[in-house]
Amino acid sequence: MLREKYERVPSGCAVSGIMDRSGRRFSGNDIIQSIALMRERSNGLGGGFAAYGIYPEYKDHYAFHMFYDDEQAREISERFLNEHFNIAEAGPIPTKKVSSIKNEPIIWRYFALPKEEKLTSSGLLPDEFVAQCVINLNKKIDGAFVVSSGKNMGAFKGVGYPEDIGEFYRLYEYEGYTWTAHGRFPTNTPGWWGGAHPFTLLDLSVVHNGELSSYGTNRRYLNEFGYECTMQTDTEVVAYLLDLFTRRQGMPLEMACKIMAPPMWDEIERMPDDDKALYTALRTVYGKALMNGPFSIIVAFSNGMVALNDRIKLRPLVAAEKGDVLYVSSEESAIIEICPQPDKIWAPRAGEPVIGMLEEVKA
Amino acid sequence: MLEYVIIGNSAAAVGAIEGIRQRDNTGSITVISEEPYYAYSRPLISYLLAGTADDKKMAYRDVGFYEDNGVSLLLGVKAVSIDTTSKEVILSNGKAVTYDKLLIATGGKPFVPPMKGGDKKGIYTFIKRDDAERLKAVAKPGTKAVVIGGGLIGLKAAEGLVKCGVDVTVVELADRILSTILDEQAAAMVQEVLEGHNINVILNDTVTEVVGDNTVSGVILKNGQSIECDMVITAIGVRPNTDVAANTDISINRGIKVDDHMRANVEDIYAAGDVAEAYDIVYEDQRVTPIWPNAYMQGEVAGRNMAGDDVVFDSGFARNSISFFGLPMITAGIIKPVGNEYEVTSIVQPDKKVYKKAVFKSNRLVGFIRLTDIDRAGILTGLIKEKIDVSPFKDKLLDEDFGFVYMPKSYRKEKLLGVKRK
Amino acid sequence: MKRVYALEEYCVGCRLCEINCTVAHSESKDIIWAFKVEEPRPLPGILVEEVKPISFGLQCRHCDDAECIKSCITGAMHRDERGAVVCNADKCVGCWTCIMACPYGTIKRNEDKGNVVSKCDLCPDLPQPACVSNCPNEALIYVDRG
Amino acid sequence: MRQLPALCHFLPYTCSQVTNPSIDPLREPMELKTYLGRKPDKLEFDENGRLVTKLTPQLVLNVPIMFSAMSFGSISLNACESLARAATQLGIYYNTGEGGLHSSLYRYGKNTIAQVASGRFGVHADYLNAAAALEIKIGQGAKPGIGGHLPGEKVRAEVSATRMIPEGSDAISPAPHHDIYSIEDLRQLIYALKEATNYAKPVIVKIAAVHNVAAIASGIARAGADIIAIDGFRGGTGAAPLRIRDNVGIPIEMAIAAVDTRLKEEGIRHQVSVVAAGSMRNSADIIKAIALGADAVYIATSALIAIGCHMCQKCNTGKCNWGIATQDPQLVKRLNPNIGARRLVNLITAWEHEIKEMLGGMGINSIESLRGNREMLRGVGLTQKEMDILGIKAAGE
Repeated sequence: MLREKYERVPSGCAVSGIMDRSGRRFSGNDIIQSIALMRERSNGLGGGFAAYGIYPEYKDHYAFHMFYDDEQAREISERFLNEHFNIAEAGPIPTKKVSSIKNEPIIWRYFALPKEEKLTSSGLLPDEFVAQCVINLNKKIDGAFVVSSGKNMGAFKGVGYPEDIGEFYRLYEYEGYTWTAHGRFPTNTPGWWGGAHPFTLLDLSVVHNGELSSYGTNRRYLNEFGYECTMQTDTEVVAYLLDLFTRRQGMPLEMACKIMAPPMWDEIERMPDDDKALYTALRTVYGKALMNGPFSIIVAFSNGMVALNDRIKLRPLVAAEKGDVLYVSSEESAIIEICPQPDKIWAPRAGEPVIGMLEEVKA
Repeated sequence: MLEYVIIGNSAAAVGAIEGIRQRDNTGSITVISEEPYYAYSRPLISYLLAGTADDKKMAYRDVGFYEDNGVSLLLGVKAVSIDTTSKEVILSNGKAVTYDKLLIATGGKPFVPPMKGGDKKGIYTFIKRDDAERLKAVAKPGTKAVVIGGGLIGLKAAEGLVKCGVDVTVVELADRILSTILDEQAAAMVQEVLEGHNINVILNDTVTEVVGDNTVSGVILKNGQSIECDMVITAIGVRPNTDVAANTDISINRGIKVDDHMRANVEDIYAAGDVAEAYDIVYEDQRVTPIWPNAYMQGEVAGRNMAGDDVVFDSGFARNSISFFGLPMITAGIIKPVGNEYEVTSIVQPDKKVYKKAVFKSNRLVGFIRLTDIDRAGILTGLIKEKIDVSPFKDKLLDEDFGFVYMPKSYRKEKLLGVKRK
Repeated sequence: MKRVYALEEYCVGCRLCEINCTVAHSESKDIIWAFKVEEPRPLPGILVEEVKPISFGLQCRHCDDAECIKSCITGAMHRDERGAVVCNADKCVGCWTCIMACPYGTIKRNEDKGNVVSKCDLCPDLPQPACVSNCPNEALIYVDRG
Repeated sequence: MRQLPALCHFLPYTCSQVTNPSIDPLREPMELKTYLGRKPDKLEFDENGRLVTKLTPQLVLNVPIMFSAMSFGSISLNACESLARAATQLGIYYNTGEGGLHSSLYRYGKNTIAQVASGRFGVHADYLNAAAALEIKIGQGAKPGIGGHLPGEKVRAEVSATRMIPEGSDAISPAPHHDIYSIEDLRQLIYALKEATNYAKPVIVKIAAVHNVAAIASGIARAGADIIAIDGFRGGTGAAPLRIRDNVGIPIEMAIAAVDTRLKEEGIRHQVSVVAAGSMRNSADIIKAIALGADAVYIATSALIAIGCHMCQKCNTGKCNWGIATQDPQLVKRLNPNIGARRLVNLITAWEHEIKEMLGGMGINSIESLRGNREMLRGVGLTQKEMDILGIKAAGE
């Protein structure tokens, strides 16, 4: 498996996301159709999907999606997994031969729970334990890559146009309540399977159109809190920042978004005193977590989805609602393609997050 | 609407008109003047005589002055008396002008001493424009003149006559010329200049007799000496012209006595200029100070007070700026003090005709003489007027570069920066 | 009314104010011509007092209660429509009574110009007086302090 | 060593091309506002999402540039006032140096950093409380390891009164603080100053950039300093002993990179602010210092040049022609603080514009995103080791 040589791969992209806030599950057809429409925004060097609610039978297990360069990497990784986890089920992820998809790695899936004694001796909470294991796997085992590791969700990605990747993974056979997708347009690398979006950490997945010019700053900031950025792509800092703020620091999601895409100082200047104090504090304390440069991102997690634009809207982002279903996408057409008459459709303002929260998961 | 009446039409009168109009733009102003002229610069009559001033230069104010200020002029008419009860001014033509506020600004009149032959033709005074015109008509090159009195007027006449080509002798009773404004040292230096221009100066003497048939042909001095001449100019002095107030209840000493608001002792009557006897801040006494700036300033104060203002005249003291044959001099206040309470410093540079003298009393400047080097002399005038304690810079006062730089910073800032002293 | 004030704290005594005043009042408005060719050369309306380390420029204060105007025997000294105290050279006879009267010592004799006084006229044709515009250390300011 | 070219010359910075648009500072907001001071690890909110955490006092800078310490005594009151006024107008700070605060400058207190150095000249409660922040000077880039010396002839009445020393006496600042012989002593002084000012002002500790600067900085952070100022080799002064000026200290770029990395590795970088000083000659130097990890920079020589300094290097003689490094009243008045302040404002405003241009070029619209952003720099002509310390890649990588 090729790792990209360069950090922070500059790329143009398409993103799309669909969520049924009532928890109703639906097949991957819609998301494939939506992202396929934006073929012009990709160049065949990367595509991927994140799907939530797809493993109801193993909803309490951590679902590891893995890429292996070779059998040796698989053996070493499985040894590691077995050492730390009780694995309920393991096996290759079903795929379908698609002519345009080449050089695929060995793709496996494991449903696992941390071993009690390992958890106890580590002194970590299960999520943190899993997160550490993922970071270790990625960092230490050559030729192995954790594609996703959350519960009741999974990421499916690779090198190719997203609709081909969707077909390759047979996503029409899955049903989930949240789907996100990404079509990639890297400019100076061949693309590699691990480098495709979504990027994930535990149940958190990120698809990202854009480029973070603040990557170096964000990365060093995350470093201080133990996050190692190994993926050679700026997208991972989005996941880590969200993880740091929402999971580890217990901050409301909106607040985390306001850290990543805060209002301008002159806007803060005009706010009422309470807000002014709040935003001043946010920017003062979390300045290095501000994400600069153009981006539209869709972050999904077990019970919600957030779409966020950079502070001056250098990348497109459109949102729509129809009933319980929330749509976000790079382009309006990609929504209309699957939902011709939405109740409401709008272009979120720069820095204004679009947040969908799950009411309940329906079986 | 008040009726203002002003008797006289020179500096004090113009000052009064301008003073009244600072406050009152509606009251009527009537000016009564014996002389048939608009206000002219009286000190310029010597220039007129010498031919260096024309009508334009003589005019003290622009042509439109009276009209612009709404002044009715009664020219060529003499005010002969005042009825202070009915508030009327009686004119020489028999008419009367009523007033609500009256200013007497009649100035001075020449003092002509009684002398033998004093009724002959060819004896002149030198106070008014007409005097100068008359004199100019006879002052032909080659004629001879005797000027009685070596004061400001006498010497100015002498200078004018010399410039007309007249051969001039000045006879002065005192031991020096310009005795009211110069001390011996300065007078000697000025005399030298006069003599350099062929003015014959005789001191400690006076004319006892004017000789000739109908017309002057010479004079005889007290010491017996005879001097041939074609004209005699009497310039012994000027006295306040208080005639109009005579036989009224207006109180007169040397001049009309006024308080610090230029008010006479009779209600609604004011006096200003050479006719008034006002407070002198240097001598700290009532004095007649017949100088032009005083006349204007007194007139202005009187005018403002007549119009209802409440201002005091607090800058009365003698000061003169005059030149003879290009030798300028400025003097002020007490220039030849008598008494132990005074302190004097002086600088003499005979070759440059420079003489500087300062007179102090209790660390205040009370007088000075500046000969030739008159530049910035006004600073000293200001120090006198403002009664500044000069002790911090007393020793620098006569220096060539004396200025505010030597004065205390706080005073300097107040004066130069408009910063008010706390 | 706007007047020129000197900040002695910043005056270095370079006298460029005097030079530039002369140039501004010259025919040519050119420094070389004004000083080398033109006759008579205008006198500067500003003068610099200096006893190190103190120095400052000083010119007519254009007093509200101007002693020079009141004292002038010919009416040459007057206040113009701007409020500036100026001398009408046609009427001035050079009696120097204004020099006697000016408590700031800012009026000069101009013997080159037929014995008339020379003083600051606040540069009526310039946006601000030339001394102020050309003071290299901004030690002269042109402001309204009443 | 003095002749070594500045390290900045080997550090080109990058800019955006196609994939990431550069931002036009003439059209888009470009934010340089900077908060210096101690930051908590995280903000706490109550159940209603309201902010609970109260921030410790911060310095707020409109531009991440401050005027470094220059004492009244070493420079004239007019120079001090130029700095003070400019800082006030610009919304930044100037530093008193070890000269106390002249009574006429108290009104600029909210833009003043009051220095406490080894001589303690002019230090008293009013002085400390007048300022916005306090700075303990341990070392100075121009002359690390040694003290200071203000010649007696510069100690005239005003200097004497401000420094609280006799007129005409030499003002000798000892090499060490005689009450700081260890890091724990420093901690005591930091807290003594905080006590004296009721914990209302951030405390800066300034050190020279020396070989083990990273470890020292870490100690200072842990000793309670809110801001660490690091003054590099080439820091200017016309009055430093030659051999020391030319041979002691390390380049500020290396020092800042090392300190930033060390504090990051210890997980405390986000808690303290780091100010880089010494040889910030233009706005690009500032961009590079910030990309290497500084929160803000101190400038001094460039500020003095703006107000007229010609670098004749004769500050110690007290005969500065430009009215800057002198107390001779005839010379002092040559510097009109109105002009001085205006020129400083011009300098910083111009640099501000340049910084915004450069940031925009990088596709960044907020200076926060440049802090420690080593991706923005590449090395040319540097050894691998040097590049490792700087945390940068070689050009072309």
